[in-house]
Amino acid sequence: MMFLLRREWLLSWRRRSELINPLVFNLMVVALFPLGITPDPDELAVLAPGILWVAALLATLLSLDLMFRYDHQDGSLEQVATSGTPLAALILAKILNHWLFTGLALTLMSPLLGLMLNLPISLMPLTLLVLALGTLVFSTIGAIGAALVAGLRRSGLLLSLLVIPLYIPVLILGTGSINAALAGVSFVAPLSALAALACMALALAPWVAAAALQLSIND
Amino acid sequence: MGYFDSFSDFIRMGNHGVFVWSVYGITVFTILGHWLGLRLQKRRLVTEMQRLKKRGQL
Amino acid sequence: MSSSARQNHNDPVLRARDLICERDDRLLFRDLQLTLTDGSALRIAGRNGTGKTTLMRGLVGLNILLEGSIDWRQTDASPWLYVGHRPGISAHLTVLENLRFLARLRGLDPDQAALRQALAAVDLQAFDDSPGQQLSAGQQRRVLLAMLYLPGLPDCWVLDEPFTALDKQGVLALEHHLGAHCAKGGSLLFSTHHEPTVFDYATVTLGEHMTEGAT
Amino acid sequence: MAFSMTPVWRWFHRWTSPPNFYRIARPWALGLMLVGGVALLVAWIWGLVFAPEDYLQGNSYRIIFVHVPSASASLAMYLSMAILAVISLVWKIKLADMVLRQCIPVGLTLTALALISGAIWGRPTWGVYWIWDARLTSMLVQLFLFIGMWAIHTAIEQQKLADKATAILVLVGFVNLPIIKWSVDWWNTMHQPATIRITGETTMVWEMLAPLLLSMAATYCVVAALVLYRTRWEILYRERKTRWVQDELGLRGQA
Repeated sequence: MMFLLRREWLLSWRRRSELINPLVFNLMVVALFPLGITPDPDELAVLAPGILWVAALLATLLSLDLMFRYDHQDGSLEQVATSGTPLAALILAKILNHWLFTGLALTLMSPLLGLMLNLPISLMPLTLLVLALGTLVFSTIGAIGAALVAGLRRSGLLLSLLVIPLYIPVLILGTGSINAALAGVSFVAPLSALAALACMALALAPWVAAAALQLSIND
Repeated sequence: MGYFDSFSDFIRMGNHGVFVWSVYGITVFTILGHWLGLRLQKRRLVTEMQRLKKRGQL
Repeated sequence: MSSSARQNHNDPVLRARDLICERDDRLLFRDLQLTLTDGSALRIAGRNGTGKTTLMRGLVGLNILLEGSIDWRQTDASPWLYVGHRPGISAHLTVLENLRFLARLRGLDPDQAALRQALAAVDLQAFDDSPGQQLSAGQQRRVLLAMLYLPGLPDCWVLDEPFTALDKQGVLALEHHLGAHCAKGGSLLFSTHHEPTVFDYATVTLGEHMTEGAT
Repeated sequence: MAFSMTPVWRWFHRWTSPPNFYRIARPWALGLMLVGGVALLVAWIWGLVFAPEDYLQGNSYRIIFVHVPSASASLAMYLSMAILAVISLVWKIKLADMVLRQCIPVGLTLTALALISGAIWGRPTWGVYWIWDARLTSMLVQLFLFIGMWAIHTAIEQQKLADKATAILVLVGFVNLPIIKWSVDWWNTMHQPATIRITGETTMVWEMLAPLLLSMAATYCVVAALVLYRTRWEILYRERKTRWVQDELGLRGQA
């Protein structure tokens, strides 16, 4: 397992210029909301959790397409599939790596974006925690979608269609926790539900994605 | 007739006629659409197969 | 290695019965029977488009369009080693990193010397620290073939057109290597357009009965 | 598998063979369509003409005889699709793939119908066509899921791969559906919408309930018939290169 993780990490590191794109995209999407809705700080503070989440969701979607793309094209995937190393192990490594380079990076950006949206500073720790959990679920569930479309050519839009409905609970629980804190009520319920969702997704998704990937290798 | 006093009452449905009737209209239209769509697809398949047959590709 | 252990089971490495493959509404082959025993080589022949690649991919579980009963002899690890058309070489890893990854996938952990030796066998020793993207398609394929020179590999090799990326000398060297593999009791399933001369093999030709049926 | 040798299995295999199913599905489809059609007509006339007016919503509540049956049938459709997906992935029955493929447009239609009828119903009840009510929102997500299935089946060219990928997606969606429903409900209570539920929990009088139950039963029949009709078409299409289909389409006598 460690050698799979190390390989993914090395590959992502050497392609890091590509991985900047979702982060820049995230910043740009967040900038659109004040322009499109209102620059009023008070109103923005109310909208901030939702904006942060929607932007992170879209940025994740953008980066998902590359999860298996290179390995599928160059034949690494079929070498893994015929090697005796379970595909699910590779997928788990890819999920963790994707989260590290996309989810975690988006999470670390969020306080800065939160400031731009007038999100109270006292809420930043919670925002970081919830986004870190939520983006982990994004990467995990996204792996299933990415595995399903790995063999297709123009797959970006299709991937979004498949994955967005599955992301809705994460969006609801994620914004819900921050909104609850913003309103001064307990955020324990949505936060623990989100954590449960993350555990479930991490336990199941690699196997499902492996089944999907086994199909995508066919050609 | 039935619950209503007159036929025009029945059609008007107490000012809700437009909503009620459009829903029922859409439903009937949908069921018919499925049925017609299938017939059309089948006919298209037959003509396509006949063309293949003529070219001896079947 | 375990040549005595190998003699213990007389059942073949692979027994495939009643294979059938349909693709895009076209029947590629049917009622195909294959048996591969220890120490033997089997060549899949046939013109382009007769389903050689589909057959080999299907046998190693990469193509669900292949139907029929496929029984590999039970082993602890994956019983085969597959070399397909795609090189399996990541553009952003060096040749050495790629080769080590291919080995690690199979539970092997060859040392630096073994890796360099394998690269030397396919004449790529000078490229060990080049990233995969700087290699030509043929060179990438040869990195994958270098895997065949690592110690501790599975007994059955499934090689789809292994000779394509090689020059005359390379072809001859690989033929000798494959012959030695079979002589040691390994088995080999491969497809080529040319006919190897160095070792003995049986041939299954795809597509023959199909053309008879059509004309 | 030892099970694959049993007579039951062999019988099942023969029964689900496409030509056989094509043959036996016809009377079933016809019968269900007739029974369902007549029952739906009766239920509608009953609901539209004879059922009393709702004291709160007036006559607009009569949309319930379309909205609730289609919403409930769309959920039932999802459940049956999940079962079909398991059959397809575990037992590799070809027929399950064909039925599953044709369940998609029917389920999509039902969900859309539930949404549209809900929205139209919303206008006289809430004064607006759309409210982010928990049920409507879940229904909308369900529509997205159906669209996803349809999209992936269309995008993958190899039939068999498309079937399997769709089955996987159906199962993933099915596992997610309760989570989606729960989270949307939670979200809805948190934002405390000032609405009357269009299909409230208030106990219905018998004169309304009876036509509603009849319309639901009738809708299930019609939907089953539609799926059977569509499956027959799918069988024809997929087996178009075979002799029996060409006989069926009357193509072999001509040449």
